[in-house]
Amino acid sequence: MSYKVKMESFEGPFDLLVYLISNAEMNIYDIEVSLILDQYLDYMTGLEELDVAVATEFMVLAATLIEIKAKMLIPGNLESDFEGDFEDPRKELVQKIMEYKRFKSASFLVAQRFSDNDSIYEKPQEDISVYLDNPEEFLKMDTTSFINAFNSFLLKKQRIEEMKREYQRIERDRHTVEERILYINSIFDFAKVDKLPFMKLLASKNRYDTAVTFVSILEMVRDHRADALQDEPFGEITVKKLSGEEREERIRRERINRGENHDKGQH
Amino acid sequence: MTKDSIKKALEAMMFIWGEPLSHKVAAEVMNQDKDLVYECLLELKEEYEKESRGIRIREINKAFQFVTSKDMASYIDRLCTPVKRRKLSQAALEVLAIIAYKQPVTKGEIDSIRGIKSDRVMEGLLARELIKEAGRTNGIGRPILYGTTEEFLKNMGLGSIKELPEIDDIENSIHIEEGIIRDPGQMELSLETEEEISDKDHE
Amino acid sequence: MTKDSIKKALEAMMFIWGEPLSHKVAAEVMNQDKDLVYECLLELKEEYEKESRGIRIREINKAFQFVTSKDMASYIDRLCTPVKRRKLSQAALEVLAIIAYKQPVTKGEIDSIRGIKSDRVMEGLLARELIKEAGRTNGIGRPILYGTTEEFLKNMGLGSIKELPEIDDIENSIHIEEGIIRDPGQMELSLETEEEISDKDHE
Repeated sequence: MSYKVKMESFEGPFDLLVYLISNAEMNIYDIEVSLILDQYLDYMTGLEELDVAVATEFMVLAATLIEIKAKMLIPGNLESDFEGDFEDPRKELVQKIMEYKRFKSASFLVAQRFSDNDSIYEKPQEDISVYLDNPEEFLKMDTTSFINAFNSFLLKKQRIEEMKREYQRIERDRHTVEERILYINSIFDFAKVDKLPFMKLLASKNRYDTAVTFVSILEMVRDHRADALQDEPFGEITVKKLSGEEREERIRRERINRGENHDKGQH
Repeated sequence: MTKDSIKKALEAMMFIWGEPLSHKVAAEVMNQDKDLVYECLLELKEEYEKESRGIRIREINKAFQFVTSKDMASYIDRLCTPVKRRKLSQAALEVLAIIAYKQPVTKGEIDSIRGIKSDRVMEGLLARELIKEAGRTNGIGRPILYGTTEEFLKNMGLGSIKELPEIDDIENSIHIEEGIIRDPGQMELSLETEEEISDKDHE
Repeated sequence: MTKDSIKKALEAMMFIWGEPLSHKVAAEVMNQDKDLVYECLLELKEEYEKESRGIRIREINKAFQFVTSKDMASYIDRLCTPVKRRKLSQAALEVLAIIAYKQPVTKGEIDSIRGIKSDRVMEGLLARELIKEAGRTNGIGRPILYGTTEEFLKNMGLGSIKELPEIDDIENSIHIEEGIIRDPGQMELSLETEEEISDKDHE
C-alpha cells in the first residue's frame, strides 16, 4: 500500500473499490480481480471498528469479488480469441462501478455549486399579518364550472319536459277510455249485431290500443252495458252488447242482491 | 472602494438588514469614511426616486431602509390579502347562463325558461355587478332587458362575450316553452328551491 | 399597465413577498397576462444583472425573488455574521447527486448504486428540505419515490431542474484526485487537481 487510508473515509464498498482500482492504476475494463480482492480483504480487517450494518455491505461486495475470481479461474473463460458467446464475469461489476463513478462525479459538481451559491442571501418575508385577518372576497368562477352548471340545468330541464309530456299523454289517454266506449258502441250500431269478437273492436293493433279497448270493455261490463264471454283460457273473447232493457234488468237484479246481502248483514 | 461599489454594498446590506441601517454601521462594515457612506446613501435614495422604482429608500435619523413605493400599496394589499373565494349557487349560474346566452333578455323570459321565479337570484347578480339592465323592450309594460357586464367577462376570463364557449343546441335547449310555468304544483317537483349566492365554498 | 409600471409593481411585490413569487400570482394581482408578466420578470432580472446591482433577482421554476449579489457576501457576513450553513457530507452529496439525476428514484435504487444503505443520509436531506417524497412506484410494496426540491435548486443556482448539467459533461470537466476526496473538508480543493480516476482512455 502506498499510503494509509482509513476505512471510515470510504462512503461504501464501491467507493473503496474505485479507490483500489485507480490506486493500482488498473484499466477499469480489465480489472485484475485477484489483486484487487487481496487488497480489498486487507482493508476489510479494519472493519471491526465499523458498525455491523456497514460491515455487511462491504462483505457483500467481497463475496462478489470472490465469485468473480472463481469464475475467472475456469480455463478458457478469458481467451479473447475464443469465438462465441463469451461473457466476462467482471462485466456486471464494471457496469456498477461505472454508474457509481458517474454519480460520484456529479456529487462533486453539487458540492461546488452549493458552495458557489452559499454566498447568496435571501431575506425573510415582510410582516404581512395585518392583511391576514381580513380576507378579500373573491368570486370563484371559470368557464368550465359555468358551462357544467348550465349543462346540468339543461339536462334537468330536459328531464322535466319529458316527464311533463308523459304526464300530459296519460291524461289524454284516460280521456280516451270514454271516447273508446263511444267508438265501441258505434261499431255495434254500425254492424247491427249484438255480439262481436274482441279483435273486431280494435281501432288499431298496437299494444296501447289493445289495452285501451280492453279497459273500455271492462268498464262497459262493470257498467252493465256489455258482457264479455271467453270459452277457454286465452281463447277468443266475444263481446256482447246489452240492450237498454237487459241493462235495466241487470241493475235491478244487482240491487236486489245487494239488498239481500244487506239484510243478512243485519241479522 | 469606488462610490459605485459602496452603493452596491449598501443595497445588499439594507436588503438583508430590514430595519433602518445606520450609515455609521455600514461605514464600519465597509471600512469606509462615514460621511462618504452617508453621501452614497443619499445619492442612492435619490436614484431610486428618480427612476421611480417599485422599491424606495427611506431615511430615518441618518439610518436607511428599503420600503415599497406608496403607489404600490394596492398591489401589496392584493398580494398579501388572502382571498376567500365565493361560489355562485346553481340557481345563480343558471340565470347567469341564460342571460349570457340570450341577452338582452327580460325577467319574464328567464322565469319561463327556468320554470321558476328568479327575482332574488337576479338581485344578487345585479348586486355583484355580474348582470346589468340593458334597456327595455317595446312589449306590454315595457319590461326591462338584462345583459352581462364587464365584471362577468373578467370573472370568466373572456375578452368579449363572443368568446363564450358554444353550447350545443343552445337555442333548442333554452327555448321558451309556454306550459312550463303554468302549473305551480309541478314546479316543486321540477326545480330545487332557490338559493341565495352561497359562500359555502371557501378555498 | 405599461411594461414599466408592471416592472415597478413586481419590484414592490417581490420585496414584500421575500419567498419566490410566482409569475402567475403576480399576474393575477395586477390583472395582467401571465406571459407578459413573465417577460417583464425576465427583463427585470436582466436589468439588475446588467447594472450589477447589490441585489439581484433569482428565478426558480418561473417564480422570482430578490437575493443579494454573490460579491456582497463578505459585507453581509460582517454585518450580520449569518449562521453558516453546515456543509453536506460526501455521502449526502452522493445521494443528492443520484436523486437529482435519476429522479424520481426509490431508496432501493439509490442503495444499489452506492452499494450501501442510505437511510440516515436521506433523513438528513429530507430534514434540510433538499429532497422530498415524490409519489410512489407501482412496484411491490409501492416504494416511495424521491425527488429534489426548490431549496435544492436555490443551492445549485438553477432556475429549474432542466438546467442541471449533463452528467457526461461533468465527468469530462471534473477531475477527481484520490487522496483529497477522502477528506470532505478539502473537497473544494479537490476540483482543481489533475489526476483522473476515469480509465476511459485505456479502452
